[in-house]
Amino acid sequence: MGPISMADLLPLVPESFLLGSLCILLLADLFIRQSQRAVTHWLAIAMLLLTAGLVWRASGDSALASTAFGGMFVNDGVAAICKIFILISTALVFVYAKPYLIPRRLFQGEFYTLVLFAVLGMMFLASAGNMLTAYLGLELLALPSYALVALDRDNGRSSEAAMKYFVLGALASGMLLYGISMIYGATGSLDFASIRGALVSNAPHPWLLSFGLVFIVIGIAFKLGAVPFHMWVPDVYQGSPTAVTMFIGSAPKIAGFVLAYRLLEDALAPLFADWRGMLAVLALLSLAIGNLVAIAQTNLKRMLAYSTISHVGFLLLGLMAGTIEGYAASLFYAVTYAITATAAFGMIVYMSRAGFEAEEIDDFRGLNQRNGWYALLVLLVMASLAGIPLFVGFLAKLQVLKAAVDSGMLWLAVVAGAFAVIGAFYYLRVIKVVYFDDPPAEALPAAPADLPFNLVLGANALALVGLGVLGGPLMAWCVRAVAG
Amino acid sequence: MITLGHTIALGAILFCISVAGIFINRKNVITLLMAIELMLLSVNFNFVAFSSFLGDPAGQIFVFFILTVAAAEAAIGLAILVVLFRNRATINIEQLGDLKG
Amino acid sequence: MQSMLLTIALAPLFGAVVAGLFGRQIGRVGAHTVTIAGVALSLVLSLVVFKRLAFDGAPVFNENIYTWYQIGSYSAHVGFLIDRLTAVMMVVVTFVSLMVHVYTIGYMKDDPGYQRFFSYIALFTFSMLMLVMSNNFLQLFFGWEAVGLVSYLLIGFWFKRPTAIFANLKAFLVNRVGDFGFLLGIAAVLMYFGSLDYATVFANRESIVGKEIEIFSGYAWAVPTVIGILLFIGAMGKSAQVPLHVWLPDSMEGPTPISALIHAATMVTAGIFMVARMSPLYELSETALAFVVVIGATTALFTGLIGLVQNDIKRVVAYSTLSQLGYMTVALGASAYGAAIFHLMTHAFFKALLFLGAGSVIIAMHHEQDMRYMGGLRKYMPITYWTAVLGTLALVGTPLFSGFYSKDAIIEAVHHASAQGGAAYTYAYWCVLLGVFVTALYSFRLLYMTFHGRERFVVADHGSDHAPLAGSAPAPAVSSHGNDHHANDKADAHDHHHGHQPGHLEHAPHESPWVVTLPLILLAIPSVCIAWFFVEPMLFGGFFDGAIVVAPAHDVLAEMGKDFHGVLAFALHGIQTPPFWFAFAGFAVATYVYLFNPAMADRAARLFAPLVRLLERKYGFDELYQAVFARGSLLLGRGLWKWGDARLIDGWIVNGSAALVDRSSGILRWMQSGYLYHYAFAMILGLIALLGAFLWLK
Amino acid sequence: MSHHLLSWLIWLPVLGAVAAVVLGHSNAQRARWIALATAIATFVLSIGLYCGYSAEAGSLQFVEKYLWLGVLNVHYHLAVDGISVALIVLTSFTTVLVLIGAWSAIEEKVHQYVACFLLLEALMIGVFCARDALLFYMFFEAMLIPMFIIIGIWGGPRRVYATIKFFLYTFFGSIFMLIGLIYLYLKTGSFDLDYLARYPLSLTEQIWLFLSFLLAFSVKVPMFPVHTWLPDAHVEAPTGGSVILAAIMLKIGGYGFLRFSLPITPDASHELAWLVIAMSLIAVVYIGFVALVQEDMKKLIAYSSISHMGFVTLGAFVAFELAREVGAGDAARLALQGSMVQMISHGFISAAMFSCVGVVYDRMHSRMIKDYGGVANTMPWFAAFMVFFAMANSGLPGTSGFVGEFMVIVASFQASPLIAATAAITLVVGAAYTLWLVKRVLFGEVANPQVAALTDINAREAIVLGGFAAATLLFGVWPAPLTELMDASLQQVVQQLMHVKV
Repeated sequence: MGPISMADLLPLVPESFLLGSLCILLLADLFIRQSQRAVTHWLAIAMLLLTAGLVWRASGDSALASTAFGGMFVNDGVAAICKIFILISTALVFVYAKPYLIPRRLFQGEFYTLVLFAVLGMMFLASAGNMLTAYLGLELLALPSYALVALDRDNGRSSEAAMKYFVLGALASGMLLYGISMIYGATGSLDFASIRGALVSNAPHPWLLSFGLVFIVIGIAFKLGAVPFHMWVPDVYQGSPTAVTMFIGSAPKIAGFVLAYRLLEDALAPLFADWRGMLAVLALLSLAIGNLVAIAQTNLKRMLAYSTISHVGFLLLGLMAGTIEGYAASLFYAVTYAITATAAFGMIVYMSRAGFEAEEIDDFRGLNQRNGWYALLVLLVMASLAGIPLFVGFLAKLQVLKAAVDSGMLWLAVVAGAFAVIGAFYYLRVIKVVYFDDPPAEALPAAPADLPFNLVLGANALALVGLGVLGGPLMAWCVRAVAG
Repeated sequence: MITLGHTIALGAILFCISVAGIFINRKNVITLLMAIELMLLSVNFNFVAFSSFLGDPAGQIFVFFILTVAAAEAAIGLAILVVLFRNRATINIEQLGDLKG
Repeated sequence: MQSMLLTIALAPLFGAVVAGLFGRQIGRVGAHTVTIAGVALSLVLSLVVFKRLAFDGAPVFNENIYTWYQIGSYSAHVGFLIDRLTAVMMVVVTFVSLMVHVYTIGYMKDDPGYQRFFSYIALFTFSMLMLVMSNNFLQLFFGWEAVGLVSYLLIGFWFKRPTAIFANLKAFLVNRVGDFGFLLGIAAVLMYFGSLDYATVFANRESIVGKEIEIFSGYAWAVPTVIGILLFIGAMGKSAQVPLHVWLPDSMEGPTPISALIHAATMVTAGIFMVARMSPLYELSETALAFVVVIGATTALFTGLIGLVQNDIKRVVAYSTLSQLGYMTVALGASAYGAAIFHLMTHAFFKALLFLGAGSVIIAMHHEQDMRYMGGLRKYMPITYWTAVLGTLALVGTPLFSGFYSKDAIIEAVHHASAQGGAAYTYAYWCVLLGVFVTALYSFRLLYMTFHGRERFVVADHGSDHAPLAGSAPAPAVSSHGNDHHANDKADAHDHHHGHQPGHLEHAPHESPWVVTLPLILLAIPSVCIAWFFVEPMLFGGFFDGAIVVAPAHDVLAEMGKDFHGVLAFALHGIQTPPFWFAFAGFAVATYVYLFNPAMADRAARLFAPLVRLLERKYGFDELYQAVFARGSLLLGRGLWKWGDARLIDGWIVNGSAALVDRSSGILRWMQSGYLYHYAFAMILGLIALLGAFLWLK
Repeated sequence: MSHHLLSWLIWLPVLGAVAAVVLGHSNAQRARWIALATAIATFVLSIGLYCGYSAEAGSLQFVEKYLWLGVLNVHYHLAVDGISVALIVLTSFTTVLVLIGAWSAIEEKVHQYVACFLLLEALMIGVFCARDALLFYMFFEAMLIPMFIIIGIWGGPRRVYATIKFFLYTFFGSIFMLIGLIYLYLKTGSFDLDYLARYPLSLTEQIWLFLSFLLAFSVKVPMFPVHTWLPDAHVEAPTGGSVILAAIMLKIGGYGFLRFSLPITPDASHELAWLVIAMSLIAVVYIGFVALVQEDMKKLIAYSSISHMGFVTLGAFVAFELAREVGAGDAARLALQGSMVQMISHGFISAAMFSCVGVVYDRMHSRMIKDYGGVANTMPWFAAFMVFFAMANSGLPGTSGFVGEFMVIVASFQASPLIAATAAITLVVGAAYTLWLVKRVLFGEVANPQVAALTDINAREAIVLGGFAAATLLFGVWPAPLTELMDASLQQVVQQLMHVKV
């Protein structure tokens, strides 16, 4: 590992730009009066989009070195896609968060800086070539998230959720580290490529490897929120303010996928036979508990939490296949799920008013009578989540099921299909509440006339249909990325 | 002579103690934070042990990063603890059961 | 020739459509003129066709108008096959239909649904002509069901009356049971001949002689027998043979003209015509013919007996029709197809006459149909009386009358057939013989109770010239007690003019207007003399050679033809034969009982009480069908619905699985306890489980 | 334009729907006119398709094939043959009449109502001309949402239960078909129907695939054990919804059999033909008796349409016995022709019956038979239409109801007389429940003051009922144009049927 040369820094241009502008934002925010807080808002969004542009340009030219810092920072197709969609979904989160934060006096600079730090962590996680980068990226994502959950200082439930999230998160990262140490001990290296090399040549210390693998899979499972490591998801989703839930529910899912991809594919591919069984169990449990418990929910955020768990079940199906199509399917699933999740939580933000948290499913009663457009958007989001054709959710589920069937897990695909039907029920119930029930008697205070919010949310929901019909290019891009 | 087996065993024991500390303790959150710290320390011990036996410095460098992250983690943990206490006036885990179902 | 045939068929249809859809615009007169014109045109053209075919020896016309569908080798067309058999039927149908059309002007004079009624009877004529003139099974089936539809519409014409709409549903369903067999017969024909056209089917009829078909595995049946019986089931439904006869008496709920047209002359004979048309197929199977003759004989005798106990004038004639249809079926069974068609023709005339006569009586008695409140109408209604007498004589089979020639021919034919052996034919012969006695008995009973004897009704307005009979309440002088209650209360309900006491009339009965009596006269003429011209060619002269095929072994008519020396000789010879004595005996008994000694009827009724009760309940067919089929299917339907659909599929499987999902989600939800240590415990449990599974697998 | 006719047929209604929602948001009348104009335009296009399609060839025409999802080798592949053309014309014809029928019946959220119907029409036409298995599946599934909304918003009192049951029933069935399609794709590498039809498959594979297709399409037809969603959906749907559901959505199940089960898994279909025939016969008889005892008019007609749809599946699978065992290729063709004609005719007749119920429901707001009686006295023209459609429903020759049943019964007689006899029971049972309904509703004295106050059908209703009556009569008296249109295509289906793949 020679001294740092320019070649090492070039692949890091997007990350370094984000870090630089983040620091500027941090400082600038100190001097802005509360009334012009919108400046921070728009600055943050601009930074995200610029970084995305940089990543897009970098992924374009092939002259760029594929690794930096001696293999610790990998800059391949998967990283590029993950980073771009992480940035886009976070930008969406920012746009949707504004009307929610202002009435609750949470519209502070801290929200933006913490989220941006988390995004930075995710970008490093996406380009991890070494256990160290992966761990640092993971913790840089985790720590700001704990803080964000507790953002609403005087809300008792938020702090309880933050505490639970912190303790369980720390426990999981501890286990992950323990796993990493085991693998390090067995293979003698922290670098994914050399770990993979060591495992291929002579499979040393089978006991150590198996222990290490189990712990690593647990760490990944926690990050994704797969059963039985899912217990934090519903409480954190419900406890934290909706703007934060929106963030936690979308981008980190992509991070979870890329963590799994890097660790299981890049590093521990030779142990495929072992971790595949584990992922199958996790997938099955997630599908079952995610779909079943969601039916019993009355709180919409909690329902979406369990729906996330069920979607993680599907995502694991793709990972479990171990083929290029499988990974591409999971990548496509994670990316499109992030966009759908932001739109879903955007709906909750739209319905919430000052002092009125539209958390209960029942709060959406009779939306069609009051505002046909938003009722349609709810329909589009729920249909895409349920996986009904002509929506992007269907394409994602289709590819993941194909990967599962392709890898011989036909029975699991059938079970997943059955659970998808059970799942469709609670999405239908939301559509039913919105379309068939009568609106509550007392009129709701007028929604804030936030033009960008309405525009972007509408575009986001329509994108679900657009991608559903014209999803070809994105699917191809995912396959190219994984294969490349 | 301390072989690799001993160190792994010690690391495992420390890890088990900290895990037990987390789910046996029903009383107060601070012991939870301490248990978490202990877990990270057990991992550090493991890393140092492997690094020395393998003769490869990478493990020990990793330990430094773990220590810094552990510090940051502790800070945030305590901050959340303070906020929790301010809002709920208790740090007894048995009373932190509002979000359920 | 084709355009003429098209006009014959379509003229009534055009009349029906115009009267039906534009009834209000063209008014009552417009409606009946357009329909009568249509039917009259058809009659004239039919006569022209008949003349060409019967006398000028024109060739048989068999052409397709248009293709219905063409699928591979299977094709179906709409087309006409006109030979002498069709010509006869066309003339009979159009003539009787015209008579009924003219008669209806009088009968339905003050009925609100006037135009609708004319449209229906014209539609009926079209359907019957399509049935008769068709050259393939499909169009036959189309005509078959179309007449069923129109009979449904006409029986239920006064749809306000609950009994009428019950009767028309019953009629349609029983016809449909018949059509069930008929359709399967057609399917069998298509299976074995590959085509539905008569020409192709009859041309290679030999191909199915030896073949067997195994409907129920293990029981191989001869194909001709299966086809014969299946097609005959259709005929049984349409021509009301015994098991499927229950609908005809109830169809009297409809207005009298349609009873005459549909339920006496034309529709019910469709079955007879069909079997005659299918003679080439029937000749291939003795068992089918035996089956036909047994069914026919049973119908002839036993339905005739029921006629004895009926007090509603229309029901008596209805049961008489059933009995005569039995005769025609017996003729078919005995392979005397010519005799059957001949009897069909003569019967059409005198039965229509009797029905319209009864209608005329009903008009005079202000829609009173119960004979016990009639009597002595002879002096009030001379024309109706004398035409009724001619009709009765023809029906009974008095020599020189048309009925005699056709009925005797049938009895002779069966006699010859039974001579060649076969228990069925001997059974048929005896049924048919006894039937003659019964026919004579109920015919003259009807005549005397209606036109002779004491006037059992009181004229309400006192100013009339002839005072009512000496104060005696119109106790029904002649009636067997416990008569058909069904008929009794129906009579009251039926009287939709003004609810008045049975037997009390506003004003004395008087002869019906000319529109009613003219058809009676026009029908009386052929009833008497039609036979003289047609007995020789039709029975023995090979009139139907092109249409009807008879196996030499079965050709009883040929044998009878040997000792046939002219119409008069046949009549004289007839007097010495047993049928005439039976008829005379019937006439004598009826005259003695119902004219000279009315009390005898009551004593006889008491003497044969059980038999009378059996006859009144019409052998229990109605109750049986109502209990088994109507209530049975309702019970079955409710059972299947409540248990099959609601309880099993919906209750357990569909909602059951939904409940299961709800219960399991409730349980799993409880696991999310909200306590941190439970969550941590779950994670550690997961860790241990994965480690354990992993090690156990290794 | 003619090159992209099929795409126009699919996407024109979608444009109409968007226009109706956007422009008709505030003004209901404008929404209705936009929708009607689009529906009529689509109908004219479909007539253009009918004229442009040369029936003798029976080949796939108006082909449009573009690569859609490269990764999965899915093509936007549209083409029509005789069968599809007939069903497309039926779809557009019925949609026009439905929109006219719902002119004054629906008051609130009219723009969404008409938009849902146009979307439904687009998706159904999409199903009928999709030649790519996945494209078919997508249209097949996407149809559920508009119907879900229609039944849910404008339905009757128990509409929520009915519509969720309808959605989940169909969704459950089709998920397994999706897995079947995925398996096929992995084995053959393409979703193209013709390619899949030619691709050899082992018998066990075929049987599993056949069962997955059977589950998906038997729910849609609906066939005997999985039919319990239909009565609820029909009873609770608004009139227009019931008409479309009965007229077209049930045909997609039958169409699916002809496009998937018969060509792709011929040997498994032959192997399990007895099962489907048994289910169809049960549907004809069992459901017939159940229909007899219904007290709710719409439920009775719903059960009657299940019973009539039994003939569709019977005809399709008896063709196997005929073609392969009895070796009567033409009889198999007749059976298939019978099942197709029954589909089209049932579309007209059951749609008409539901419109009739809709007419009286709009006036009396009750579907219970006991609330009616003697309607003929106050609504003579309506009574005439109702009797005509009742006769057509009980399969009276001269109406299209008879043609399909006749062909299937006559053809299945050659396979086995017992099958034909059981199927022919429908003549009696069908007539029984339909005419008993007519007797209790139309005939007899005027039952209650509300019936006395009834006004006869107005011009709009007359157009709807008249349209259906004309179609029923035309195909009853002269079915040749319909059979010729589909004959060559069905000949190819028979060849696919005979092709032994194992």
